[in-house]
Amino acid sequence: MRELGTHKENTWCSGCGNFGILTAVKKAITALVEDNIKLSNIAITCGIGCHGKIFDYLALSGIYGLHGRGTATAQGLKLANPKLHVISFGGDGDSLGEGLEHTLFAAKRNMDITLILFNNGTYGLTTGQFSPLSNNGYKGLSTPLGNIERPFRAIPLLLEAGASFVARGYSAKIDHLASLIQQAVLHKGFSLIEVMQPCVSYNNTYADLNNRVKMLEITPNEITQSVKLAADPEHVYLGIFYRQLLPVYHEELYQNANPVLDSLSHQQRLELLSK
Amino acid sequence: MRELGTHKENTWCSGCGNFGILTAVKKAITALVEDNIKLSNIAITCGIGCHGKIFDYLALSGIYGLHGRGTATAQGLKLANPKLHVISFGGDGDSLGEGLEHTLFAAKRNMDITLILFNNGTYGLTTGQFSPLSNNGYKGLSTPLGNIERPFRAIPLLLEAGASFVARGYSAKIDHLASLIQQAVLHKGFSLIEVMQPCVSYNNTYADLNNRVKMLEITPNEITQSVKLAADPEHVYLGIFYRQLLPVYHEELYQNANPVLDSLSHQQRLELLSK
Amino acid sequence: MTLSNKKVSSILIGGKAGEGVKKAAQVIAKVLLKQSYHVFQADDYQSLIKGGHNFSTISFATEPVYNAYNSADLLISFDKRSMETHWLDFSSSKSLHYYNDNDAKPDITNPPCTLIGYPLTALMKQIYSSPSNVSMAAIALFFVWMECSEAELESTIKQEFRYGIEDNIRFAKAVYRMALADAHLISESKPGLQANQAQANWRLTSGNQAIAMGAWLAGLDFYYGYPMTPASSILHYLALKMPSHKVYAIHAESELAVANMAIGSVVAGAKTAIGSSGGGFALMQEAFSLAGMAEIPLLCILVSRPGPATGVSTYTAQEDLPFALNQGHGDFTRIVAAPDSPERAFSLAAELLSLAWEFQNPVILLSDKHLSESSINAVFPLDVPFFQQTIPQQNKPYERYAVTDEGISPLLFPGSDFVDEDTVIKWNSHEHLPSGLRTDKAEPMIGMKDKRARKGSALNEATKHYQRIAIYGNSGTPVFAYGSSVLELREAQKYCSKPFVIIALVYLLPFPSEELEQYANSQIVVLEHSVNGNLATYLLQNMSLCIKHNILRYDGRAYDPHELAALLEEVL
Amino acid sequence: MTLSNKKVSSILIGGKAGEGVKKAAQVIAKVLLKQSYHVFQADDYQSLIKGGHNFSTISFATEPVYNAYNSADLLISFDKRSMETHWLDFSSSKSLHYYNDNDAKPDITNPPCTLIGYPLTALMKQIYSSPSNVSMAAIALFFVWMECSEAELESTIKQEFRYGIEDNIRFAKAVYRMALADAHLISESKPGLQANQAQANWRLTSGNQAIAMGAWLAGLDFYYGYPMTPASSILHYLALKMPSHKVYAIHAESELAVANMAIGSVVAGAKTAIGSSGGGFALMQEAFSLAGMAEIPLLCILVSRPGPATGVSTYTAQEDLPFALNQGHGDFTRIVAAPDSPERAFSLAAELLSLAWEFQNPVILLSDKHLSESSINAVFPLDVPFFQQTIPQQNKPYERYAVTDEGISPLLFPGSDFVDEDTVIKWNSHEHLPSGLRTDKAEPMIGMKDKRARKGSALNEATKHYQRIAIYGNSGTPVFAYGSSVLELREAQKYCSKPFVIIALVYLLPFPSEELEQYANSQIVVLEHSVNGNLATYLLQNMSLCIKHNILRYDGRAYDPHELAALLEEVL
Ligand SMILES: Cc1ncc(C[n+]2csc(CCOP(=O)(O)OP(=O)(O)O)c2C)c(N)n1
Ligand SMILES: Cc1ncc(C[n+]2csc(CCOP(=O)(O)OP(=O)(O)O)c2C)c(N)n1
Ligand code: SF4
Ligand code: SF4
Ligand SMILES: [Mg+2]
Ligand SMILES: [Mg+2]
Repeated sequence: MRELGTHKENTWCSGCGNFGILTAVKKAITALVEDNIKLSNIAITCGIGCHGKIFDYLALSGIYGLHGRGTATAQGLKLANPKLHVISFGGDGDSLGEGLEHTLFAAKRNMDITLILFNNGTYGLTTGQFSPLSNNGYKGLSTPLGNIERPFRAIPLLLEAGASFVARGYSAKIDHLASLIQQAVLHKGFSLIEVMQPCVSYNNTYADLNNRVKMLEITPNEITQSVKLAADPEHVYLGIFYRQLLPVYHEELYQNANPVLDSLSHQQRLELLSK
Repeated sequence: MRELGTHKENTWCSGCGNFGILTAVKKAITALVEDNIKLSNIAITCGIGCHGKIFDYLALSGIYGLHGRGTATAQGLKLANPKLHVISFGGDGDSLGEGLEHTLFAAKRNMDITLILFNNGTYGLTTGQFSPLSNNGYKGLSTPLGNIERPFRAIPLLLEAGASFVARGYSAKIDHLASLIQQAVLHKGFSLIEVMQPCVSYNNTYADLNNRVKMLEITPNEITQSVKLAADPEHVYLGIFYRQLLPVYHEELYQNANPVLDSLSHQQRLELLSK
Repeated sequence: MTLSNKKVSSILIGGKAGEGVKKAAQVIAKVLLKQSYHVFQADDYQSLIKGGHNFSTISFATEPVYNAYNSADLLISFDKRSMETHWLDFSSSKSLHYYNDNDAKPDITNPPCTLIGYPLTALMKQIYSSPSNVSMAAIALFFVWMECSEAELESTIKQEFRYGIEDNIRFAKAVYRMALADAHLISESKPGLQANQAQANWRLTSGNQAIAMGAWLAGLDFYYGYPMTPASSILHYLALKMPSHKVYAIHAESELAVANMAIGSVVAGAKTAIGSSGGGFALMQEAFSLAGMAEIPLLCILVSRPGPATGVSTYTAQEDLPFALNQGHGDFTRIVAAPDSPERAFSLAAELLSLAWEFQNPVILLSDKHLSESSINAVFPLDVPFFQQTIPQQNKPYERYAVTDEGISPLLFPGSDFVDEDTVIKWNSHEHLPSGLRTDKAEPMIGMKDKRARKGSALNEATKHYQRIAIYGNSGTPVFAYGSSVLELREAQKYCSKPFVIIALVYLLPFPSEELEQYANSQIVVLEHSVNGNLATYLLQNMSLCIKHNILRYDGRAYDPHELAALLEEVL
Repeated sequence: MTLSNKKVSSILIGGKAGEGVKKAAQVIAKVLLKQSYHVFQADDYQSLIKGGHNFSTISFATEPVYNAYNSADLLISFDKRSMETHWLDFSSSKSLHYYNDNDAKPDITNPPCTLIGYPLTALMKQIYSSPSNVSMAAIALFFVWMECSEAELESTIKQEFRYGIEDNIRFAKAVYRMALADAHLISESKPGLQANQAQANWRLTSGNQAIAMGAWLAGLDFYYGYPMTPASSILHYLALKMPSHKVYAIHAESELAVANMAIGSVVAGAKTAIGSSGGGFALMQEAFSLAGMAEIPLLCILVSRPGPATGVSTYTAQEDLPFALNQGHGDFTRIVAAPDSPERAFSLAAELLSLAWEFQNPVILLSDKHLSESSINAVFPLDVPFFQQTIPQQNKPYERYAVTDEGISPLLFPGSDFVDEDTVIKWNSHEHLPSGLRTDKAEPMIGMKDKRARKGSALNEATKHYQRIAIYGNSGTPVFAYGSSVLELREAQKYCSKPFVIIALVYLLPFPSEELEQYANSQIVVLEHSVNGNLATYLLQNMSLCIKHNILRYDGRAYDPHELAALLEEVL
């Protein structure tokens, strides 16, 4: 298989959790290729933030989108050509702040894309302001006295919105994360992977995470159980919290058609119009 | 007490659930005035839609805002002058589609405002397209073959986001609704009232609702119970699903200060700057 | 029927929202069109669903009609409000006014027109078991007035309505017979027009339908929209065509979603358009700028209504010109063009979509409510461009933003059959290298900005292959306008005693300097629907002109042709 | 020290992001400022948090310095990349270049400057128990170069740093002593400037800080923002001032929230500002239009960076002029003004906020990264306007949009002490009646649009009370510019052998025609940071001029004064 990296200088802080995610993504892609998925049928999108830089470090096609809009762009890609396996990389500010609506609607629609959510609990790239997932009390340049909001809970929120595959990984558990990504991409429907990602510069959670992570033993059958485990106050559970097969948007829209590949020719259009 | 109505011609369809809501709002305001709340300390906002027209039919101060942004505007009002009791009227398209992010963030912040959500399961004003709360299969001009999405569940979603008071009323049960509104306004923190509102022109749910509504007997203690009841497949429960006192945003920000009333004078600013 | 001295006849139907005023007008317009009359149908409605006051006008003639008339020959009022409004405003002694005399009898001794009331409400109560439909009465009365047969009435109703057909026909026939009995009273108002030869390829088409179909013929695969009057009907129309025409019309959660989903679809190779009115378009600006940066071909349709903000949602305006010309932040090439008729809406949508693809750039089609929602008997010009994607010569490695002399880089799409495993196609919202990888270095920044600027110049040049201005009339003062104002002028031209030439700006950006050179330093008149005189300002900013008069109208309404002709006589 | 022939000295510090380059430069600038030097500090950084390559420049002199220089007298490199970049690009034989010789020794025999390496990394390893801070070395080396004492070094560090003070001082002193021993090698590079008299009221102030403080002095109560470089520091600065200055800085969930929350706060009576860069500003357009319609006073700050789209986030540009001039859909009056210095940023923010309130209209302050993020020794002009809300004569009933001759309606706020129970204050995003109730009728539409237009004219007139253009220089070709380009020109003016007059457009909209009349038909030069020459186009659209040359730079970087002077010599 060809190289999945690019020659672009990596500008993440050394020690950043993003490196682990990048490695896991490459592993997952390699595994997917072994599953007979073609690299030319993978498309990636992202928002703007440290997370978004992964776009430059992966030799995969796609679009480096706008802050908060990666999930919308991903949906457009999938709809136009459902052959594509679309992976969207989102930051917590990106996907649950600026772009919250697109994330929830993608889940609501059960759009067949994968969102990898880089949860570092901060706006890394813009120098560490609080994010929708930052803890109450978090100090950043826009909240020098501490964040007065309470964080969203990514997994319960996305479950409520309608996500049909929801998992959590940890950037330091690369093989586990890679396997989650692989499964998420193969899942037919909207899949979310919340990745716990320490930001060494603004929110270094390694110690806390290393203490608190715990593997889920099984994927719960009951959604209330998924929520409970995902929101466990003591442990940060890793694994798949929920997985269900539900109708996917593009098939509800046009079954097995492929809008781009089956697009009507000029001649066909002329004929239809002259009828 | 002075008249709460205006001379503006009412342009809702006859039979529309909005009439009941208007009456309930007036009743609630009357009751609030009896609770010693001054009319001059009430401010209203709304989005654009049939629901928004309530702004013109109420002789109360405020701003008729943009589609989807009523809740954001409401938050700005409250923050500037916390003496104000701010009530925001939102449509389902408005508050859970175009403006979803503001609604969820207002809840997350436990902003001390009240959102009255007109759930008619359609975009009334723009001629009945499907809304984020429309059922799967709903036919409208943008979905002539039927809505292929599944609806959000307003109450569970807002609860997950952090709302501290969540209730459901029915436009045809005016006294009950009025009492919910009164309690919501008095509640310190973010309060949501989902109002089941039949749209006689595009989504006439009277028969279904009249069949299925049922009064909640008590407000559950457990949030999982609230969610379960709110999402009951058989009954449309009415009443208060959840109520809790949590720190409110404006007090976390500036305790008992009042930014507008305590605004520093020119002289004070000059002195402070020259220090 | 004989050819009378009246060239254009008009029918006006008024009633409450929800009573089917617009639908009745549409049916009538279609009947006229089948009889080979040229028609113009305009709908005046409010932002409400039932009640209030709506009215529709159909003006028709044996020659093209470019606008609707206020003064009607046949008026049909379903309710008191309509009766009083139209009767007082628009009636002449030759008009015939049918009204629903169950609603309210006019309290006047010398009506200014022939006034005939029928007990429509009572009749409906008698006849209908299903929900009643007063609009049938309008159709029936029209049939009497036009001397069409009862059989034709029946078949028309069968063809045009889906529900409650039986009752509808019974009611229509009852009205028809009642009116037929009074036929001797109405002769003066009759159209007295001779029909032309039948025109097989005419369709009753609104501006929005023409935009939709023009873009579709040029290859449109996806339309993303979020309802907003007066752009919504593009979404609705394409949603209806979805199964038959393989075009996908998606109503997304917001205009932000609309624009960004659309961009995603383009990246996957779909020809895509988006549309909204001012408020929703404003929300698409960041994505519009992304389309400029990432070189995304995208057709963006802006249908104006009075602003600012929510403004007046169901009326017409041309206030968005400066906004349209300057969409999005940052330096890139903008193209803005405005159709001056439904036919042009068709060809322009096709042209613009093709230009967008040829030059990988967003483009704006600027319309307004009056043009987009009025209908005429259009003939679609089918010889419009169709951008045929060719498989690019693949330099290895493929570079999405390869620097070329003309500034245009080869296009490839992930998932397409021409893409091999080694090809990496990267689009980017940041400034980037030819490979599509991000950069913040000075030299590549300059290189890429220069490349886009070269492409922009070529794109501007390419617009010259199309008709960038249209000229109507032979002599007299030039009157400049764009959009539906051109239609207003063309109809007024029939009546104005002072000659004038209409200069319609079809392409607004790039400014069609070459074509307009002939008018340099002329004394001109400008007509537009804005307070600020945006078009006049824009013209003055781009060429030397003497503006004798800037006709500004900003009450959301279109001019009546006679009213405008009189006004022009004053200022020409 | 003696006054040398060199008027301006420069210090350049380079290293990785996260090494404290900018902070070191700030400390140095403050020390210089205390010694009454005029300073200009500019920071060049990338969109990354650690690593990469950042550098800061401090240029200083005994007379005002308007821009930073590329050619440094003192260079300090923390790493190899910095050393190589700056050494090759900017060194002269008189430069002194300190470098970290643990990172890499330059492989060259005849260095172009005095080159001295110290083992900074090794030293840090020895000294620090806490996280090390290489930026101390820069401060220490600067102290040696400036012949300041070790005691001053110690007190400076104590004052400017909060964490790890002990280790920092030990490390700084070690470097200081090492360099002192080599002091004999460095004399040639020394600044040799005579300090002025102490200036008590100088502050080291960035453009963004000045904007924040100017608006605050004019009464700012709320600032809503969402982080976006280069506007973020307004949010950060005001957030810090929150407890002491009673100004509330809110980081909301998006720019849409920012703008609409801000409007809510204005409706409750709070003086409010919002800010962003192009992409975020684009998202505020719909709300901006609402502010136009509902007559919301709102100060909107747009700090430009290279576009389109995400563009290049940490560099400078002036590409957003047409976008800024035409914000929002629909007809209403726009005001756009651009500070030409940090002091002007202060006064303009105050002026604009006051104008906004006086005329109940949104206003735009347009800045750019180079102006907003560079710092100088500013003196705040305190005599700026302060709009004092008077309790309006209350006609009963109160009408939010009462039609008046000047078009300005009385302002009242719900919840204010002056509002009684009967007063209803309705603001509206739709077209409305004087009462604030919505309308779609023709006549009230016209009335309200005319009222706003009258108000707009008065607002345009009122700008004439302020300094709408600034002129620098006495004779020679006029060179037009705005924003930070004016700073570039002012510094270049010191070196250009051909005289020129700088015409700084402070107010861009309304176009300051009266003030500029004197230049009608002149041969001018225009300097701007854009590809399209937006300023030149705008000038030509609004007056008759002959543009001899349009200097365009679009690589995100500011000009070096000498480089620009040389360029001007060519084109003047
Ligand atoms: C419309 C818009 N607003 C603001 C920004 C500036 N911005 C860039 S990244 C970012 C936040 C990044 O936070 P997150 O999404 O959590 O990503 P991280 O850097 O933490 O990976 C912001 C606010 C932008 N690029 N566009
Ligand atoms: C930015 C923007 N987009 C679209 C619209 C058009 N619009 C007005 S109301 C509405 C939807 C109304 O639906 P909902 O919020 O459910 O209110 P309802 O009419 O059902 O009460 C839309 C799309 C608008 N006014 N502004
Ligand atoms: S700032 Fe944080 S998230 Fe960004 S690269 Fe550095 S460690 Fe990673
Ligand atoms: S359209 Fe529906 S929601 Fe709107 S007024 Fe009519 S019944 Fe009510
Ligand atoms: Mg983050
Ligand atoms: Mg609704």
